[in-house]
Amino acid sequence: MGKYETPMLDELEKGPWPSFVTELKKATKVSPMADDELGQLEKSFQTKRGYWKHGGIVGVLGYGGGVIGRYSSIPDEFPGVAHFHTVRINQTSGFFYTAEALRMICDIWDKYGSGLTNMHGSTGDLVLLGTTTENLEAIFAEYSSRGWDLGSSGSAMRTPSCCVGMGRCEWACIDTMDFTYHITQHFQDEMHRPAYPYKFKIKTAGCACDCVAAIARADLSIIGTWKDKIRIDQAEVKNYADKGMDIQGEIIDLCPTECMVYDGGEIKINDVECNRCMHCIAKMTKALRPGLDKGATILVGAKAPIVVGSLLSWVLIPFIKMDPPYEEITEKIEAIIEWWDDTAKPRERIGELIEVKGMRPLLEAADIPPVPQQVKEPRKDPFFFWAESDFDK
Amino acid sequence: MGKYETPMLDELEKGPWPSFVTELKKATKVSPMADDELGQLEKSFQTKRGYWKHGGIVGVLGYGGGVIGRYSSIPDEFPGVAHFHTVRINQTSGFFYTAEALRMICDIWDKYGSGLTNMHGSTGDLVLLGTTTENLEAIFAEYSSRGWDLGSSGSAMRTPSCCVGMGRCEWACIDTMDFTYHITQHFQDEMHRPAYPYKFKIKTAGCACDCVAAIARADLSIIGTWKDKIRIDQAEVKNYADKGMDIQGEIIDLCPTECMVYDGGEIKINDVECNRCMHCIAKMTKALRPGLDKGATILVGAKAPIVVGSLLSWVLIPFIKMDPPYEEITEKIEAIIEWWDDTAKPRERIGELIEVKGMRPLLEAADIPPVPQQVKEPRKDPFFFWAESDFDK
Amino acid sequence: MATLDVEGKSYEVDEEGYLMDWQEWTEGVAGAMAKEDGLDLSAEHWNVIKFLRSYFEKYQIAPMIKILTKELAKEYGKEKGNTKYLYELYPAGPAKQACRYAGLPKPTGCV
Amino acid sequence: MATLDVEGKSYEVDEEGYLMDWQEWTEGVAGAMAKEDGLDLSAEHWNVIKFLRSYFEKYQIAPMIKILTKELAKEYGKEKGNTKYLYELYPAGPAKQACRYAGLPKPTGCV
Amino acid sequence: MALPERQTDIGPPKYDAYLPPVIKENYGKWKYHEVLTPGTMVHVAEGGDKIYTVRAASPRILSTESIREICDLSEKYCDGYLRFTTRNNIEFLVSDKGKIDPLLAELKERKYTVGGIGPRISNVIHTQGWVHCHSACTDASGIVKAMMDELYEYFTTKELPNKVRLAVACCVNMCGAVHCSDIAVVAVHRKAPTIDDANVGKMCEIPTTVGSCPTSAIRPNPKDKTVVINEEKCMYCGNCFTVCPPIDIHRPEDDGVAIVVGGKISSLRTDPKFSKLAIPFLFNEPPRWPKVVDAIKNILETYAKHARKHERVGEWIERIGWESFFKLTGIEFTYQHIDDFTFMRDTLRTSAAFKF
Amino acid sequence: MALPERQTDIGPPKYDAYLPPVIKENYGKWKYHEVLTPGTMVHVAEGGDKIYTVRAASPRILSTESIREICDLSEKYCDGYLRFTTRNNIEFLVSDKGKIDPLLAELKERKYTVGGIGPRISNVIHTQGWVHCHSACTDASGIVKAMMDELYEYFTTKELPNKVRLAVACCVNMCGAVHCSDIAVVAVHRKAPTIDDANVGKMCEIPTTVGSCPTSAIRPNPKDKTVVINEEKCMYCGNCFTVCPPIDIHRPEDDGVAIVVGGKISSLRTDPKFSKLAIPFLFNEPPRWPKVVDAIKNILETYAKHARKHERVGEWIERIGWESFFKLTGIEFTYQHIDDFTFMRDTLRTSAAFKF
Ligand code: SRM
Ligand code: SRM
Ligand code: SRM
Ligand code: SRM
Ligand code: SF4
Ligand code: SF4
Ligand code: SF4
Ligand code: SF4
Ligand code: SF4
Ligand code: SF4
Ligand code: SF4
Ligand code: SF4
Repeated sequence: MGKYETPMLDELEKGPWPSFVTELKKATKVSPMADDELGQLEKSFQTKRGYWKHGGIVGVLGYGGGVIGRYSSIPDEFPGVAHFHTVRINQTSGFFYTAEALRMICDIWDKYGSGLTNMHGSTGDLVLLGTTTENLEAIFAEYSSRGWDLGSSGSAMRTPSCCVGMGRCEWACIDTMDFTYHITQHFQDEMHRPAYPYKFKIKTAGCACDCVAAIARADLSIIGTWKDKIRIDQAEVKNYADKGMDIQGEIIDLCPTECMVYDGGEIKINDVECNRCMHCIAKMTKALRPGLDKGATILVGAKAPIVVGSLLSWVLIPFIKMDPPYEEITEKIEAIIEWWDDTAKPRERIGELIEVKGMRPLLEAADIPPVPQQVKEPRKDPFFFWAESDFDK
Repeated sequence: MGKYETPMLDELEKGPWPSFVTELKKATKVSPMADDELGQLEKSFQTKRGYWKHGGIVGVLGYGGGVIGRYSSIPDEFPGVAHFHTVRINQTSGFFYTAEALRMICDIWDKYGSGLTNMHGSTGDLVLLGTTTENLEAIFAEYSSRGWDLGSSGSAMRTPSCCVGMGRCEWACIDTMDFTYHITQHFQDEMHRPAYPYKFKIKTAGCACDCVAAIARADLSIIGTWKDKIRIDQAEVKNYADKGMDIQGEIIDLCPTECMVYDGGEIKINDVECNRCMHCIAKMTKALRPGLDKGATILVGAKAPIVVGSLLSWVLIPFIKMDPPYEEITEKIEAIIEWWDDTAKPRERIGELIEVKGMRPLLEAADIPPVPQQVKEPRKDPFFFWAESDFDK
Repeated sequence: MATLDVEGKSYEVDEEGYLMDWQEWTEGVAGAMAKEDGLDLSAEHWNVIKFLRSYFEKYQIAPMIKILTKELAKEYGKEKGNTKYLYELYPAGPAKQACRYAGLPKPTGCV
Repeated sequence: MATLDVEGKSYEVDEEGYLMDWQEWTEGVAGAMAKEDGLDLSAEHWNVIKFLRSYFEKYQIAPMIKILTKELAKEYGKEKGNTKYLYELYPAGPAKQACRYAGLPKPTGCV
Repeated sequence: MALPERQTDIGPPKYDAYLPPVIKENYGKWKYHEVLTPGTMVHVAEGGDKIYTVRAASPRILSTESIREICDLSEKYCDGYLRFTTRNNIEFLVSDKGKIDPLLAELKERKYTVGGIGPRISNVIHTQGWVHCHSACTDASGIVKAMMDELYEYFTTKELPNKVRLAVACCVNMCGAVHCSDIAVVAVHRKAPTIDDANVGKMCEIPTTVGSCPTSAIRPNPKDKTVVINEEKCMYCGNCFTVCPPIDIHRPEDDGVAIVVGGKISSLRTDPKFSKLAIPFLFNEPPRWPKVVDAIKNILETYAKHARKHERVGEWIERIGWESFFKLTGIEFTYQHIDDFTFMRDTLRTSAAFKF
Repeated sequence: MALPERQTDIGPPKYDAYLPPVIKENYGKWKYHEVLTPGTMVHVAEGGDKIYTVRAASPRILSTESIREICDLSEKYCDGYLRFTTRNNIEFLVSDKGKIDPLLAELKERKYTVGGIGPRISNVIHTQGWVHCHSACTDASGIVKAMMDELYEYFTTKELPNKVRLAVACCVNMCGAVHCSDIAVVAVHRKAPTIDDANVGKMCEIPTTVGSCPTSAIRPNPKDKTVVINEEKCMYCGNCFTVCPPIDIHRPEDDGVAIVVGGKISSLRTDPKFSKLAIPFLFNEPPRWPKVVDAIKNILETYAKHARKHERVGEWIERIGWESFFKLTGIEFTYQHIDDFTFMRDTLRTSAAFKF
């Protein structure tokens, strides 16, 4: 038994699903902080409330973010978590690691922290869970000297994140991992020294499956796609049929644009009508593949519900090429952020700002033409603005 | 040629569609007002702007509405339309007339007015177009003594209106004409003596075809429907097939709930899944008929775009019986209006008020339970209110 | 422009007799307008006019009819808190007569 | 509750050294906090503190960093209008050091 | 001449006095109907009785002379019974089958336009325009006449995939069903109103004026007893003009009309839909508004060509996507199309799936 | 002990150092994949090279001890290569086919949970909860553990019509993808916050606090240097609490969770969708939240029973209609379900067509 009795938490060691309680207990071997974390958590379970204070402002010299200050509101009862800050380590693109790298990360963490981690945080960071203020500089020195930097927090560019993409996926239309590496490097200053009106997140998915939830969880969502035709391997179509797939029912009938036909032998696609939703490709991966003229759709604005309800990102640029050195896309992103940075009120995300200002000022600032692809449908009311410039045309 | 030259309007006497200009010219035989109306209109066509002042406040004693005051802004140029008020005569339910009645209406109008009418106004009234203030009392006395009353205007119950319904339509699930007569009589005081925060319109359609645009143009929209099963005459189904109708493509495939099957012989409907959209019935009128347990759906809130964009009516009561003497429905309508009347700001329509207050206060005031039929989908954000009364449950 | 002459002073009114400037109103204006309509202004008439006037001065808008009737009910008894009573006093209606006598701007829209 | 002692007076501060009541602030408080951090407050440091303080007193909110940098650029030259300069002055960052020295409420949320 | 004695609050006459006997007898007992020609249909009652309807177009503005002519016709062929439709057409209610052809013949002779029944264009819902409304920023009757001359055959003969409901509103008050029409015209301004400051304080309810603005562009200026409009925020709806006469929104040289499409009222197959913006602006060009007429015809014929049977305009567009609508019609997409008002959040595209 | 020299702004290490050789060689050249079992799949490159993936569940909170164990396994079977997924699963990247079975065997022995690939439940996106966040109004890890114990087989073996993405957020800040999940839990308060007036003026930015309220329920009280909350307007979001520590929203006896359903992120077939409210409130019942778990299981199994192949939860519900969803699941419909916030206008039903 640990330092505290934890009957309720113990209950959660039962059952087949891996138990976070077991992890907490394992960590007690590394650090007494984990004991107090367990104890305080048990108390939360008993009383149905948390015992943490509002986030603190702690960090490392020269950076304005990357560490979340956390203090127990009952430190006398649980002194081990009086300070219990988290350190956000910038994960690798695609969350790829070697055993060696992870062990190094563990070694340092055991030395200075609770022995607990989140692999990974929702934004993408490798989160080290629980340390004290005095250890922060050491932790940073140890990691950074070994090539690992802090992720982000505060009103800053947040740690960009992406799906596995070309690393292990046949549908990746863009190199999500490389681009994420590029953009992370590009925005180092903006990540580490918060100077934006509020947080700004970039997530990059290789295709419309959106395996990194870019469209729902990033202010700037990049989603790979193609402009030309779906590649079809008719022999494989036949194979699927032979194996008993109901191609008509599972594929053709579910195509949202009704642009496919199947005559029992071959699949034909009217690519002009295809909206590249990925359904047919995803369900017939051997037979159908994205086209070859690849690039990405850029969307903006997703966020969680506070203040005026959740937003999904809105299409801004229907198609843009995404080849290294990523000049055009980087410029566009900068223009988008600059407009937001110059215009937003404090704590106003870009999606909220667009709701206030409309799309036009952003389109103009980033030099993006209005196109029907940006809307599900045109406006309904007969109220709309005219600029003097519209009259010249 | 008339009193004025009207080259532009004359242009609109050409072409096959019946010409309103011809009507204006015909009316000049009745009244010199029509001459000036023509002249002023020609000027509008020339200069691309109207020449009417803001609506005036004219009327008949004891009534606060029913007449729209209208004055020319250039009376010196067109003295015949210095006053050019319209009189709203409450139309019959379903717009049924006899030649005798219409002639009577014309006779009186020729005596006191311009000889011009709108058959009918958008709200439903029989609109008499153009008279002077001094004639109003006489006009009212003439019509009312013959059994015809004024319609409505101002912040009042507006002239209710309906589709032809049981008068000449096999799909009428409710007696739109009789109910409209009933409700018009019921609200005589509220129609003639404006005392509401703003206008309130009631329109009644016999089925989901909504041939009176109730759902788009009435604060309270009543739409007939049924609760039981669609009646099917399989022999007629066969007839349609024999005559070459593509039943699968035109009916089954377009059924929005996919609740129909056709085996080449008979149509079967899974009525629990049917949303009573009327498509199959409308397109196979001989074979399919609404069920027998009939009543109506009550919706509220439709209006034109000012101030915050157009609204379509929202479902309030999914099903209510609509049999004479219409007690329950009349009570509900009164409760709905009472809530609005008590709560709204000036110039606030009921749809706008609901947008501000939410549906709950109205549901509570009118004693209507919350049901899924009231929404297309439940709320998206996690922000919602609780009343003390909810906690008791 | 039409005018209304009251005690030697002449007031601009529109084609329907509404004052062109609500600020110019005097009790005499109300009296003169009523006279034109052949109406004798009783104390009950004045109650309505005064309420309209004071409400407008306070809020710069005309009260909704229901506010007017509620006020009448409160001040002078329930039987006076309805449109029927108002139309008895002002047969041409509160907008056309009472507001006009009270010098309020002509109600717009919503016809 | 932790305290900060300045010139004989003791100020309540939270676990991170932020004043518990921004109204109690004095220049001495800033000096004492800086001393704890081993920082010598130069005129340039004071420029930042004073701007923060006056902005807060005017608007009751801390300025966004970009407002602060714009102000610095305007007042003291373009080369000082950036975060780099701010972090040179306050290595632990404007939120953690400058706002704290200026006695502003601890920034919340958004971490 | 003494006036007859007035009555109040009697309401309209009861409808049943105006129903032809066959309708009275079969009221609520109709079994089915058949469309016989684009302008005639028959309704058959449970018991087999029939009522024939002959529908003729009306310009809605009718002179008493024309109404009398219609009365004459109805007496000659329908025992004096007739009705109007909710779209302002005239319906002759013929009980005697044998009278249909003679009626049609006389209608033809007298140049009536018969049609509008079934999957085609019917009459155009429209409003007062310059004929009677102070708010009008175009003439409704004029546009209707110009467009129906051009679309005439779609009323009288040609078939479309389904009904196509047209409407014209002469200002954004939209006294028609423009906001839910298949194709509709709505007149719009493009410049902020001007204010006659001297009169605002005298003639307007200032709080009402301030509150009338959908975009909060108006604020009071108590010093000068007037209001001030922030032109940046104004989107020219004219509501301030409606409530405050010294505010003027009319600017003939900048006014015109917008064209909206894809609305629907019935619940058949798909939910009722609002109309959406197709063309943000075309100048007023009386008397025949050629650009407006062309634009409508283009949209209508593109629909006729591409839609499937029973598809309404809005259903067709939703199936193919608005991207395709703009492509097929060749209409330019502009900043104005992108919603920045109450439906913005839900109409911006939140999906990676769309057509190029 | 001297610390090594710190570096700044170096960013993360470049990913390519961590890619197994077969991935490096075939980077961007994958041709197709096959799901072999619920926990294994193979990706095949253009040239025929293969990489096998074995996916194991993780509680996301991992001790360094467990990470070391995972490292050991990856060295033993994958040359030390591994990755995590965007849903926090562990993926062993096996280059040598022969090592799959031994790896699976050892995973089994060590009680790892293998699965989550293909049309089934994968790991649950969740947030800090009482483990680390001051804002938490439930414990995320606790609920996840309780529900996944119950839904275990839907991760390891059972197939569903399509992927079902679960999420848990411990407050309405929603640091997960709750707002677009097939089925998700979000913790909510039900009473307005209390204010420690004495400290607001000292510790808070009052304009920020006033501005933080989505419903404008907060107004300043300058006299007492604090703010006042209009409880009628408050819907308990806690945003004021986030920006102003002396405001407290926690009320253990009234707090709990809501369940939302039908969200979706991918653009396949249908647009991404927001989750919608299914159950407005269930009390916190640690340690196993039985009512929450039952409710989720009920929704999941109703979906499993009625949905068609490839239909996501939201697609299924949209096909059958929300009326049917409430009927089939037996969930009660309440006032809370009716939107009165930003999407109200578009989510109230504007059609006569619906199911009873
Ligand atoms: C750690 C993490 C949750 C997790 O368990 O994974 C997290 C934790 C917190 N988030 Fe978050 N957010 C985390 C990802 C997110 C996401 C998801 C994402 O980034 O993909 C969102 C939703 C997307 C978005 O950005 O809108 C998210 C939306 C919020 C919000 C609401 C922001 C908004 O604009 O609505 C807040 C509130 C705030 O900023 O004040 C917030 C605030 C917080 C705070 C700082 C609470 C606070 O108000 O002080 C939490 C600190 C918890 C703690 O003590 O550890 N967190 N937060 C995630 C970051 C880890 C990482 O760096 O990888
Ligand atoms: C005559 C008529 C148009 C027609 O040509 O048929 C009409 C004419 C006017 N309408 Fe209307 N409305 C007429 C039906 C409608 C309808 C349609 C309906 O009732 O089905 C609507 C849209 C539905 C609705 O109520 O929202 C309509 C929405 C408006 C509005 C906008 C109201 C709103 O809440 O957004 C106004 C503006 C106002 O009330 O100030 C308005 C105002 C007006 C005014 C009074 C203009 C004004 O501001 O003073 C127009 C007087 C024109 C004139 O001088 O003759 N009219 N008005 C219709 C009434 C005839 C009748 O009684 O049968
Ligand atoms: C006469 C009239 C009712 C009245 O009380 O006056 C009427 C009468 C009939 N309508 Fe209608 N509708 C009438 C206005 C409407 C309206 C209102 C409007 O247009 O403003 C609508 C809603 C339009 C919309 O959805 O935007 C309307 C939507 C329908 C529909 C639904 C069509 C659809 O597929 O969406 C049907 C069913 C059909 O056509 O198959 C229908 C069917 C019918 C039937 C067949 C009903 C019947 O069995 O008698 C009648 C003859 C149809 C025809 O004209 O083709 N009626 N009908 C109206 C004639 C207007 C006119 O002069 O053209
Ligand atoms: C490994 C991972 C990417 C990564 O960088 O980590 C991944 C990998 C794959 N996804 Fe994914 N998806 C991953 C998260 C997601 C997410 C994000 C999320 O869940 O938060 C989504 C969006 C979910 C949503 O729509 O709500 C996602 C929606 C899809 C879909 C779309 C399914 C649909 O029909 O809507 C597919 C296609 C399919 O399954 O047919 C897909 C297909 C795939 C394929 C088959 C792609 C491929 O060819 O390699 C991969 C294996 C599928 C599998 O797990 O069944 N992946 N996938 C993520 C695994 C998470 C996990 O541990 O389970
Ligand atoms: S988003 Fe597309 S490219 Fe990326 S992992 Fe998922 S399926 Fe592959
Ligand atoms: S990607 Fe989607 S739209 Fe395109 S053919 Fe495949 S299923 Fe159809
Ligand atoms: S609404 Fe229905 S009942 Fe009324 S006329 Fe139209 S089809 Fe007939
Ligand atoms: S009424 Fe509509 S939903 Fe019902 S069976 Fe017919 S087509 Fe289907
Ligand atoms: S739409 Fe506008 S201009 Fe036309 S009648 Fe109605 S209020 Fe007048
Ligand atoms: S025209 Fe409309 S938007 Fe412009 S100021 Fe007037 S009310 Fe406001
Ligand atoms: S969802 Fe709320 S409680 Fe949970 S981690 Fe995020 S901010 Fe904290
Ligand atoms: S909890 Fe939310 S809604 Fe309530 S007062 Fe605070 S910010 Fe406003």
